[in-house]
Amino acid sequence: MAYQALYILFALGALFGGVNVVARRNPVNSAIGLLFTFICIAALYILHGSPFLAMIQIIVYAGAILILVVFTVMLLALRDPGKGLAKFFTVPQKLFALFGAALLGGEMFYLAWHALAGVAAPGDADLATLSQPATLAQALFGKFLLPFEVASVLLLAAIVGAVALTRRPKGTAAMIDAPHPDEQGGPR
Amino acid sequence: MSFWLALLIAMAKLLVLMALFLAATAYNTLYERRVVAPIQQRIGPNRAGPWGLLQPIADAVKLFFKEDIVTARSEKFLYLLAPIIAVSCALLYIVAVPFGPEIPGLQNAPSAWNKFSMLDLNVAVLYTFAVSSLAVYGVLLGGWAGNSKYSLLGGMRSGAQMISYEIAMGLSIMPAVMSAGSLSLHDIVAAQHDMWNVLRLPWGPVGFFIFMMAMLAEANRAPFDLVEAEQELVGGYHTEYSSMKFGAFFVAEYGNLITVSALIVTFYLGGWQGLPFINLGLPAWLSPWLGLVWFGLKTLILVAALIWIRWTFPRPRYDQLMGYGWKIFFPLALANLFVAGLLMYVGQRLGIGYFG
Amino acid sequence: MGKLDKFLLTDLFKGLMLTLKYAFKKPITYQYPEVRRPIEPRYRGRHRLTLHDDGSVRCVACGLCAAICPSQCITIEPMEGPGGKRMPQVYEIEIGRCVFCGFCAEVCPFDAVVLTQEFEMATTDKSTLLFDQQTLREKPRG
Amino acid sequence: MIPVSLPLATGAVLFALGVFGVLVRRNAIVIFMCIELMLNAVNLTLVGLSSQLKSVDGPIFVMFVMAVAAAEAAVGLAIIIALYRRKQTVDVSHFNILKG
Repeated sequence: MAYQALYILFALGALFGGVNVVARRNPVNSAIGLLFTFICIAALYILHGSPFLAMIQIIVYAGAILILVVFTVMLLALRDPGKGLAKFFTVPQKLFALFGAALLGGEMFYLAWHALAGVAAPGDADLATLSQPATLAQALFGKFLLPFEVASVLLLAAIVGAVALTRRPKGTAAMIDAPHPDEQGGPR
Repeated sequence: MSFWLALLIAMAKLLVLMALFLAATAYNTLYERRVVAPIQQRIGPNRAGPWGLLQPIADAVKLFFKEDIVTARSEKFLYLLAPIIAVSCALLYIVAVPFGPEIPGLQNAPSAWNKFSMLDLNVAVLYTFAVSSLAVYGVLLGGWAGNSKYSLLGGMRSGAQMISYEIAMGLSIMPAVMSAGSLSLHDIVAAQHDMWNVLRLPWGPVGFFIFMMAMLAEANRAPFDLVEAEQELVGGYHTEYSSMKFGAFFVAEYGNLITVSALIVTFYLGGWQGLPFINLGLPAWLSPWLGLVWFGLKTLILVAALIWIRWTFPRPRYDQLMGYGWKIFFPLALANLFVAGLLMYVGQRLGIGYFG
Repeated sequence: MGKLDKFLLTDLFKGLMLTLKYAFKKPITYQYPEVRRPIEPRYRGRHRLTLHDDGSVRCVACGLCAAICPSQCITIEPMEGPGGKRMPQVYEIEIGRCVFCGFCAEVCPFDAVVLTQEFEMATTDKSTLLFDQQTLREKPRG
Repeated sequence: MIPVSLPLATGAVLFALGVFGVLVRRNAIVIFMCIELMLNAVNLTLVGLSSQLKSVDGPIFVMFVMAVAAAEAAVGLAIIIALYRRKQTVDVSHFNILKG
């Protein structure tokens, strides 16, 4: 029971962070909301008996991906977007998006709550050993060795791609520092 | 053992650990100043109390009574959040460090709880990574929220630096993890009972060196303290902070210095194990307490060594710093990991325990 | 520097050894209030008005010191003392502006103002930095 | 024991939030963060289901999702920086022609 209460607490925390991501005008505030979500989800992983995944979650998502995002926001020196909530699209578009998202979410929520609740566990592994890093490692380097290697190739391709995309040709000035063409107000 | 008893033990351990850690952090500032003074042929602070022992308290009082400035047009929430993240990451960092073997009298407790550390986590290595990657946010946000270009530059530099050196750090401790066959820090220390990892040629010294450099960069210590390069960036990411918010960054920095030394000791210098090859012939009941003494002694010496390094070397240029990280430490750590793995495999095949 | 030196980072260890060597040298610090460094004989510190044997000031308020003072921190107002002697009614030195050049003592025909070797004039109250005749008559500490 | 509905429901709501953000926001970086939110929702669903089904495949799949997310972050943010260089903005409503 205590576990469930904790679970609901952290789930609500994750949702709160998610709302902040969507609603805050300033991207840095969104990023902090996302950080909160990541940490809450890591806590949920721990409650699921998988501290290994929780740590990986924080290292990869919070420590690498989100840092990159925050870095990009700061690097781009965006004009001060102001505080408070974001400017959305026009009202009909907004309502349409809200309707669509609510429909999707509701549908999935319904499925989650009713259809799958009674699925029995076939159980090919013990839950206590599931949480061990050794179990995960044996699966990762045994059954899933090929996908693992493919993932490493994917990461290599991503590195090369990122370098190729952001590299500026020799001799070009740092355009990134130029002021915005519409507004001559300097970068923040 | 009931849930509540375990909780009680955990709370008691946490209380003792936090109190000791904060006291050690406060006195670490004095320690640094007293260690650096002879290097510069000075005496160091010796006025507040006998041998200057009350100096940290005097510093804290001074910081408390300073004016708390919030810069104009700064993001108030993040401005407040950054020192909180910094100091709480410093406190979270020490939690996984093993200070000694089993606590006498708690043999019947679950194995995660009966040791001289907060918790014998089975993913403690990853935990330290996770906390150190969260600590970047304190610096990055502190630099950004102050609405000042110098602190922003300091924060950006530290972000890039910490991410870059995290890779070399992770790869350089992997041989130690492989040799112990576990991600638990207690197991890593226990695997060094006959031989410290640093003595395991060839991978030990190399890994130790890379890990120490990476940890210096992670903790933003000189010579890798470009984050707060006074000559270029004023005070770095905490330029715009004053009073106890600055104090929080300060506590985080000196707490991290202790934790970093403790982690280096844990991974490469045998943790709470005594000297290898030498049996002092002390009674067995003393060994848990002796473990604490060994650990404290090693950490103290290593902190002094890091201070010594800080006050000896000049700072590298920023591009040189990133160059070291990516072009020297990262490939070297990777090669070291490969060599260590190969030697361990061969050693296991031939029945040689030397390589781990 | 050879390749081996570069590989083994010899220079770094040389640097560490140097700082370690200094760590065991005697500190050069003076523990100031208890131990004072010797003051040079011609050190110029706080002013003092010298006195005749009967306790009156030697100063005749000629104003030469006020005239030569580069920072114009000396104020003198003359008066007629007992026996028609010229003596200063007001003799003030704004010590916060004084540059301790010693011209006043140099120019004084009667050696009435001299610079002592006292240098501890720090205060938390700015108004005490205006030294009047009474203060200037006092013998310096130490 | 945590009922499987809880992670699935949380994942569903988080996913819907992410979708809403992608549809509604105009800042490319925020859209990127919303995508990460959706990925996390999927990860949570995978972990919840695998702890219900007592299978190790879920966490493994989560790791692959993380690897893909890391690759996506590198390339995606590089694209955003390249676009910013060309247009001096990260507002996606300005990126409405295929020709750079």
